[in-house]
Amino acid sequence: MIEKPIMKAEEAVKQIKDGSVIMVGGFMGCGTPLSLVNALDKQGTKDLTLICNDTAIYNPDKNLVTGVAPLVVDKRFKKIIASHIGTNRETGRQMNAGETEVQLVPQGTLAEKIRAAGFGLGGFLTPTGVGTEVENGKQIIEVNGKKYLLELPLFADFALLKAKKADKAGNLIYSKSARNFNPIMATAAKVVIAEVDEIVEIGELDPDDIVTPFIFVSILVLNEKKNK
Amino acid sequence: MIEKPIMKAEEAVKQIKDGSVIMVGGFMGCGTPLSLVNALDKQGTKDLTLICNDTAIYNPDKNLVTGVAPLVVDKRFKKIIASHIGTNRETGRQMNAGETEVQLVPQGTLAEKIRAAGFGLGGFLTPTGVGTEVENGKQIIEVNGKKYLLELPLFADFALLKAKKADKAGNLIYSKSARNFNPIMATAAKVVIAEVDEIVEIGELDPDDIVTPFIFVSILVLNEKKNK
Amino acid sequence: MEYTPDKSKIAKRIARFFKSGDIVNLGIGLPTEVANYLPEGVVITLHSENGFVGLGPVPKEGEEDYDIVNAGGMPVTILPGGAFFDSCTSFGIIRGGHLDYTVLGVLEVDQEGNLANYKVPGKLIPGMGGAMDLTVGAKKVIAATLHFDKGNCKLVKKCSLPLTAKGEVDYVVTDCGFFTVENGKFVLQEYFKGYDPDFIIKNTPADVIIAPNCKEIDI
Amino acid sequence: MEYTPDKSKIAKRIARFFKSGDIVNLGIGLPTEVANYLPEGVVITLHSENGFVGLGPVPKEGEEDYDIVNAGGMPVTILPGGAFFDSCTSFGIIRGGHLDYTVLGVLEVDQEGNLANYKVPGKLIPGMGGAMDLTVGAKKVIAATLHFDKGNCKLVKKCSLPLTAKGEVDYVVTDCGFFTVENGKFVLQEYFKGYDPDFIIKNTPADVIIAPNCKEIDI
Repeated sequence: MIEKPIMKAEEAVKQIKDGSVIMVGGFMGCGTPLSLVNALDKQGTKDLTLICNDTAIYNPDKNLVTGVAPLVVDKRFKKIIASHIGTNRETGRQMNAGETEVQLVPQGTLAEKIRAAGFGLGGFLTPTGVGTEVENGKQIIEVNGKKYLLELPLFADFALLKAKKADKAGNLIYSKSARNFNPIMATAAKVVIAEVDEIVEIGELDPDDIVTPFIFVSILVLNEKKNK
Repeated sequence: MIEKPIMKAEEAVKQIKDGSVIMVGGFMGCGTPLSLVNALDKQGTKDLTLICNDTAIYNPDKNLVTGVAPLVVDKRFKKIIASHIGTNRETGRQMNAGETEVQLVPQGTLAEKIRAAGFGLGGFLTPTGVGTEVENGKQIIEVNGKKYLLELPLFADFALLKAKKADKAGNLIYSKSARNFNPIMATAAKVVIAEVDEIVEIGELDPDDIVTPFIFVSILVLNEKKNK
Repeated sequence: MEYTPDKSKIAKRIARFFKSGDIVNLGIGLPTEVANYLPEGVVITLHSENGFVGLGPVPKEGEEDYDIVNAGGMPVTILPGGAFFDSCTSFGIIRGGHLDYTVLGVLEVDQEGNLANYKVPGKLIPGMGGAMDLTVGAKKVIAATLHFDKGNCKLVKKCSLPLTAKGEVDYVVTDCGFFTVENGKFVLQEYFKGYDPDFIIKNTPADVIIAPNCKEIDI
Repeated sequence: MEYTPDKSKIAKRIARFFKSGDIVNLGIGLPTEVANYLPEGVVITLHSENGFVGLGPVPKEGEEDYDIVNAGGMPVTILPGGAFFDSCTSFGIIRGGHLDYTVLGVLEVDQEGNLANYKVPGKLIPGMGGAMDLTVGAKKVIAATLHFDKGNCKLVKKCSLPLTAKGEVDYVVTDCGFFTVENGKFVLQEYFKGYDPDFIIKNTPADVIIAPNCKEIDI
């Protein structure tokens, strides 16, 4: 088994250029790779497209900034694709001011679109969103008398993931509900960078327990702060 | 957490009636619930529709009968949906003689059709089979200039699964490559019967390691022979 | 007869729908409170759409595990027998009809069973999160809402806000009563002590009919 | 010049395509033998479509674990660092373009890159198994075949048997040479010692052209 490169966060995000499409794991900040987010923010890369479940929490009154929120606040995105932006008032402000394009996607559809990209499907039929604004511009296909929307795959240049543990081959195991979008995004990006709390030797993970097989992972970053 | 009923194989298969559609886990017999298969065979239920990756091995010259093969030999099926029947000469004989209807489905498409049923999708677009006999009778949809087949979901009345371990709530963990179709089939049948080598108390399985959450499982059967 | 908002009545009534073994998703806010009123002996499983079943109570202060959060991002716990999974599986469970109930908050609900709860154009656009999947996927959709908000009834003839789901609402529970949605009308099944059918019909702009066996409940 | 079937040449040549880190699926039969001829120092990962990566060698007699089998159902092993998964994930890996190569057996392969290897109508109908997914999904599709079977060349102008995949074959390796498939022709890139381009062209019913840098290989 070949070992994957292990890099500092600053080094790993260097390949991300202005205009890249990035997926970032996490749900309201839980399961988001904070070292990578912070390194990317520091790097100043702009005009990014973000694919993420939500834009986490930004509430300056309570001094709360979680998950990908710092990138939003620093206006790194030209476009955000998410299911929920209600807990980050800056995302809403930028959207209403026309500064950032925001595309809202139902959460299950978002997850499935990412999987479709990673798993080579040209799209899928979902009942979610039929009869709502979500159906605008989409093909409606009837199967056995029931209407479905044809939803298309969603790819990225980079996926930034958070896992609990990796072996040096790049196999990943997640922690509890910090799993969420991470394993799905691992399949759908050209370069997959995983920030992990621990790196063990090849062979130390039980092959029955591995959630993301090493073949999906490009680069490992050790989270030295074990930040949460 | 509610405990699931634990039954003998003979008792668990009683609800399966003539004409039922059954999914059976396994790949060439590996990961097939043999106690359930044998109990069903003994019960004599007929005109079943089988959904299974393959019809395992039947080679009387070598005295080999594995997986679902006994059910084929005893002509329990009026229809078989599988990706491969080449190692069970009796399936081929019944097909050629017009005794049993056999529908061959590419393996990845078969797996995805079962998942689509379990996960509430109306179908999916796959490039697999485009330009082959598999496309006959199917809608072809072009996305970004590439052709895909629209494949529809595949449901069952019963799923017969094999797992390594269950807790009393019905959470399942599989053994190695005996996992194969089992977790997918768990999602797509009205009644899910899991044959397991070991049943432990609720709370003994790490919630990060569980592959099939208990909500999918109806009945547990303890494999007393630990047959393989 | 005077209206006094009382969210606890809504949560209490909804809790009585469930029987042991049910798999339920409770939305953020008012729906979450339903868990506090389960009748004794009823054991249900809560599904958390961010990726697990077996959602347990809020942890004691200082015992939070920030890797276990609910759909609102707040620390919670997982019960013994619970299981974690990824977001595709979580929404597969939802869409695939494996939830018995979903309980959701309301901006507007109408007599066709339409629900609007994710967007007020030009004002509040939080996004639909998992709500659109939950409404099309769960076997029964319960809309939980105060009957009136700032004087306006939340039960309307036709939603004016963008829909979360079309024709998917089965039950509406307010602090005045419990309604089913049938054939384009709200059907009053129960009215809660302090209100009567006349008051409810007069103050609800939608079409409400009274079920033959409609009764008063002291909740 | 006389034809002597030699499968080992095919396996040896195919093994030379791979570089360390490649993810490869080897079909049952002849393709499986490729693993025996990897050049020293080249570390590839084998994918087994029944549900794992990190396929290892056949176990010693008496050490078989019948829960670890290959796509032919025979006991194999898993290497340290390998991982098991379900069939949907396995074919997601295949269809999603995560395999660098797939090596498949052949009933017929034609100059348009069409492959037939799963069915002889009225005779042998084993089914396509994973072959249709593998051919559309893998980055490079290698067809591995003896050049002749019972006197018939396996490289044809147009497949007469039902197709496994349309236009997906990139490379064809026989025991006579290595061909690419380009613009509706087989392009001879290498001829193996014992044969020459004339012999190959004369005895292959399909259109074969000789690559500008075509060379002899002693394999």
